[in-house]
Amino acid sequence: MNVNILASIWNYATEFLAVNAKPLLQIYVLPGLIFILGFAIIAVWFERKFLARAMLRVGPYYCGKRSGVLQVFADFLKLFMKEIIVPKDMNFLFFAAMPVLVSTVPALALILIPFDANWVLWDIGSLGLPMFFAIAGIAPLIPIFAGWASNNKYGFIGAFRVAYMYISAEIPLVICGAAVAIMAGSFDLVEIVQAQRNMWFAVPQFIGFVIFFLGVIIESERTPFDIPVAEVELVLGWRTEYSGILFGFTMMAEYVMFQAWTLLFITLYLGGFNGPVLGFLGVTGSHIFWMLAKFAFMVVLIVLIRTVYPRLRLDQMLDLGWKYLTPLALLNLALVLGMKMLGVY
Amino acid sequence: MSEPTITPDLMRISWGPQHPMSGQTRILLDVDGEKVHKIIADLGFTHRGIEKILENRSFLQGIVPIERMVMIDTANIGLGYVMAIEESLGIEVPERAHWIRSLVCELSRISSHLYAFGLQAESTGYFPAVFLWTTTDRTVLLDLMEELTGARFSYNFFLPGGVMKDLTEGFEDRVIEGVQYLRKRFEDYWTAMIENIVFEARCNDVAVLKPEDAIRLGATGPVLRGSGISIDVRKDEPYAAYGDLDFEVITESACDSMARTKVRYREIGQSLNMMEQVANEIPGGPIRTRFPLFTRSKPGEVYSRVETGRGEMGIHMFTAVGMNPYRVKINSPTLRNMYVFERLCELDEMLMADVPVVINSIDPWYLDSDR
Amino acid sequence: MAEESCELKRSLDWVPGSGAVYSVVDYVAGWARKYSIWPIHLVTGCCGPEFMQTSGVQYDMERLGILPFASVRQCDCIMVVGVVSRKMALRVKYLYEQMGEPKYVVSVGACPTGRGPFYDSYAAVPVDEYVPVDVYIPGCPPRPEAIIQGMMILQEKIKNTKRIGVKSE
Amino acid sequence: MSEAELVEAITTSHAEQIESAEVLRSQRVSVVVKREVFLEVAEALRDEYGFKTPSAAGGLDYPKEERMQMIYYLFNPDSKITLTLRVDLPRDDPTLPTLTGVWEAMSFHEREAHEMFGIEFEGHPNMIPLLMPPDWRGGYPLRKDFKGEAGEE
Repeated sequence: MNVNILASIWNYATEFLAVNAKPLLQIYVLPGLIFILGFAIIAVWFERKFLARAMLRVGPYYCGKRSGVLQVFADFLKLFMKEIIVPKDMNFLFFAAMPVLVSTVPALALILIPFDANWVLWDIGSLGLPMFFAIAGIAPLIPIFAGWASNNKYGFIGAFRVAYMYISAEIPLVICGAAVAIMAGSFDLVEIVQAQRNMWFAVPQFIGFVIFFLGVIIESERTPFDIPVAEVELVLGWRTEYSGILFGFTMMAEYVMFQAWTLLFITLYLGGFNGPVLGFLGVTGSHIFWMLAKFAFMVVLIVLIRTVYPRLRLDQMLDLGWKYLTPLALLNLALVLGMKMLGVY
Repeated sequence: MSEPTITPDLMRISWGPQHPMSGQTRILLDVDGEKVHKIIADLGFTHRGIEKILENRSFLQGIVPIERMVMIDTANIGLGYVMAIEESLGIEVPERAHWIRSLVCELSRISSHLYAFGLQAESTGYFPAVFLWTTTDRTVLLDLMEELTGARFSYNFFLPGGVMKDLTEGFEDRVIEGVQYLRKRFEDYWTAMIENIVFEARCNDVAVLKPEDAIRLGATGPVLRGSGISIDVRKDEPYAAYGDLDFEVITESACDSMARTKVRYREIGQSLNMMEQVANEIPGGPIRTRFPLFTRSKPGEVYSRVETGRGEMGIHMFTAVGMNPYRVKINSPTLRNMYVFERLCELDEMLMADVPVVINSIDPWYLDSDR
Repeated sequence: MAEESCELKRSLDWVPGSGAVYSVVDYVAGWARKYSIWPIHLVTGCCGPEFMQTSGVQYDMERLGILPFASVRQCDCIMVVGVVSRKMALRVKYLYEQMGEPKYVVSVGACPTGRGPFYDSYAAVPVDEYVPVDVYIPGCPPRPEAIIQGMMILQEKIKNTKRIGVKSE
Repeated sequence: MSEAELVEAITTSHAEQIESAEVLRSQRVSVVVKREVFLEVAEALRDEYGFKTPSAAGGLDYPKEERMQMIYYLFNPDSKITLTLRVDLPRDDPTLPTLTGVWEAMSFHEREAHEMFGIEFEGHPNMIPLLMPPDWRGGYPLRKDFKGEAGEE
């Protein structure tokens, strides 16, 4: 009797795993939990070490056998066990929900990214690209609420800087996305990638490539566009009042946002998962490998930019967004349409 | 604090005394969106009453607290006090001591300017590279100072009548080595910072201070010279060995934050030249005349001026019959420049993001304005 | 906060194995806090340049996980660097009250410890009249080595903390 | 204009208004002015003699002689002369018209002199404490009869 029950449970479990192994892996490992958390951890560690190198220092060293790898875990645990201070006259739920949302909403956009033609967590066909912009477009609203909720002048100003910045950056991004979709003839991210099998879109759409690259940095609030959290002016911008683990979430949000937009950038311009098939990995494996390799390259590039450039002022950034990026994006769109009509591409 | 009232349409933001850029002061900004309408500096967070302390100490004891006024630039300010004592008590200083004093003052000035330079980089959000590069390069200077005086910052090296110790064996060679190393590094600074497009965008045409305004508001030091006015105490009334040293007063005509930064950059070059000159041409001889430990002064007054890293520092010493100064009035450069800073937002349009850039182009050291 | 967690611990003492769990959690908490001290930029006086040198190249405090930070809410530690005047002392107190538990104070230099060379000043005060100080670092100004040793003493002190949420006595 | 010529010019043209004028040493000139006509001399110094840069200002206390002195440091950017403009004040009535109308930048220094010496400046636009804590009740620190350890209330 007992044996029968156990056996049936075992059978059920093996069947369940056999059927659901891929979705489970996708949810928990690759575009999902472990990838996001692991990237945040590795990126923080890498950034601290890399910046320290640029400053001729060593960086985190003693924590974790003279490499500093455990530094991020120590910081995370410390923040986790720290007191959370809630500003007076503030709804705690609203205040605390924002950091959680700000790090999870961009993560939702990640599920649309194809790591292989068969490795997409949420394959919605021709709605892929619009859905990405829809989800990622919600994300900037959350810092605005967070800044308002913290009842702090720095937070308030930081929140409005977020609003200014995202609007000026997101319009050129959407126009560039439209240009890519026109060139590929589809809104489906998988088809966009497959359309780049012969030539990456970075080459015919060089203008769009540059605009989108700047847009990625703006969207992920990194130097030289980390204006909403400018340390020397606004202390920490909209993050100022968040203490303890809530602050940890807001820090993570930066990396999740960064991850989502960089992956989209690779998908749209750098050929996505295309790449020579490596024999020992198989087709799917090598596609995933190429995706991650391109991602790693982009991370290094963007961290490098942080060491080289100071921060722009808000009005200069808005100038850049409205006076240069938007018209150039439209020009890019026109060029793509021209190429399409002439049948060059 | 009985804070000045604000217009209802504006928002008042308080920066400091704990703020990454405000230093040890509190800056009240009345902003409308990003635009700054009024700046109020609330000083006094490091007020220690040094002028009162000096009245209660003997002439020699006074050197210790007065050097704590500008920790990063101790040699220059200590020299001002020592010169005041010498003049009021009528003490002669040997030639070699003058040259050593100039050398130490220039070391100290470079260290101060480097610090300001790094902070200027940090104020534009350029924390990583340049700020810590300057701290690296300051270690070269600090090592030299440590070898000569035995301390890294507060060395109490100047005594009335000369200096504490003679140059160590081979010190001149190490000075020249350090100068050559720093010259090489300064080329990097030019590329990494001054020619950086984002840094240029942040500093050019920010907070223009016209020459007539600079004079009217009493600006001093690099702020004044950044407005194109050639005033330098080292040239105007040479003290120590500056009469014999060959240098020029740096001015920039652009009058903006970048001009003030460039003045500091080029002044470091002049200081390096002077250090080389001192190392090559220093005369021999004794390094100090005897200064009696217990001195009785006669009634009188002396006003001595020195050029510190931040501008003209005046020390007005009144003596009565006794062992202590009757009163020491310290005219600090930062207090003068802070008034200019308060007025700058009215002279030129300023955004909130410009304020850290402007305040670091002024290079305040609140310990000397607060005394 | 401190008393609450003590009571919580006492009320759960009858659960078998709770001691072991507590000791593991204590160990992990101690380890994490030890290697993740975020002091706030609070340069109150003239030891500031040495503090900069300490986070600078030759000495590099970040090796120990000490990362000077801008905003007080997220910090664990106030390093009072330099002389504290009456006007500033109130601000140090405000900052201390704004920080979340657990929090520590390090007094760097002779001035915050006992007014140092300004012993007869009417405006300078020792900082421990306003906030509890964990580690005193002597010197005027202390060398970077001394500051780092002070921070290491603070790390030892944090590691030996016995209960979560409670500062070591 | 050299120092001696400057003193000569001031003593002849403002003989009624000044009490004394002397050359202390090279590039140092001291002028003591009567309190009532202090502003006129200041304006003349700025407009006619070129002392355009205000350097600093500070007080001085002589309890034995029952007087205080307010000293303004002025600088001439052309001839590089530092002039100290002094006004004697009785110790029981240390009031003075403000100089901020002539040199705007004297504002900070007058605020400082006010809290350190208790000198009142009539017409100063913004007389709030500069360096001392706003709740300081310990008296005027730089006066000679200040006892040092008097705390705040």
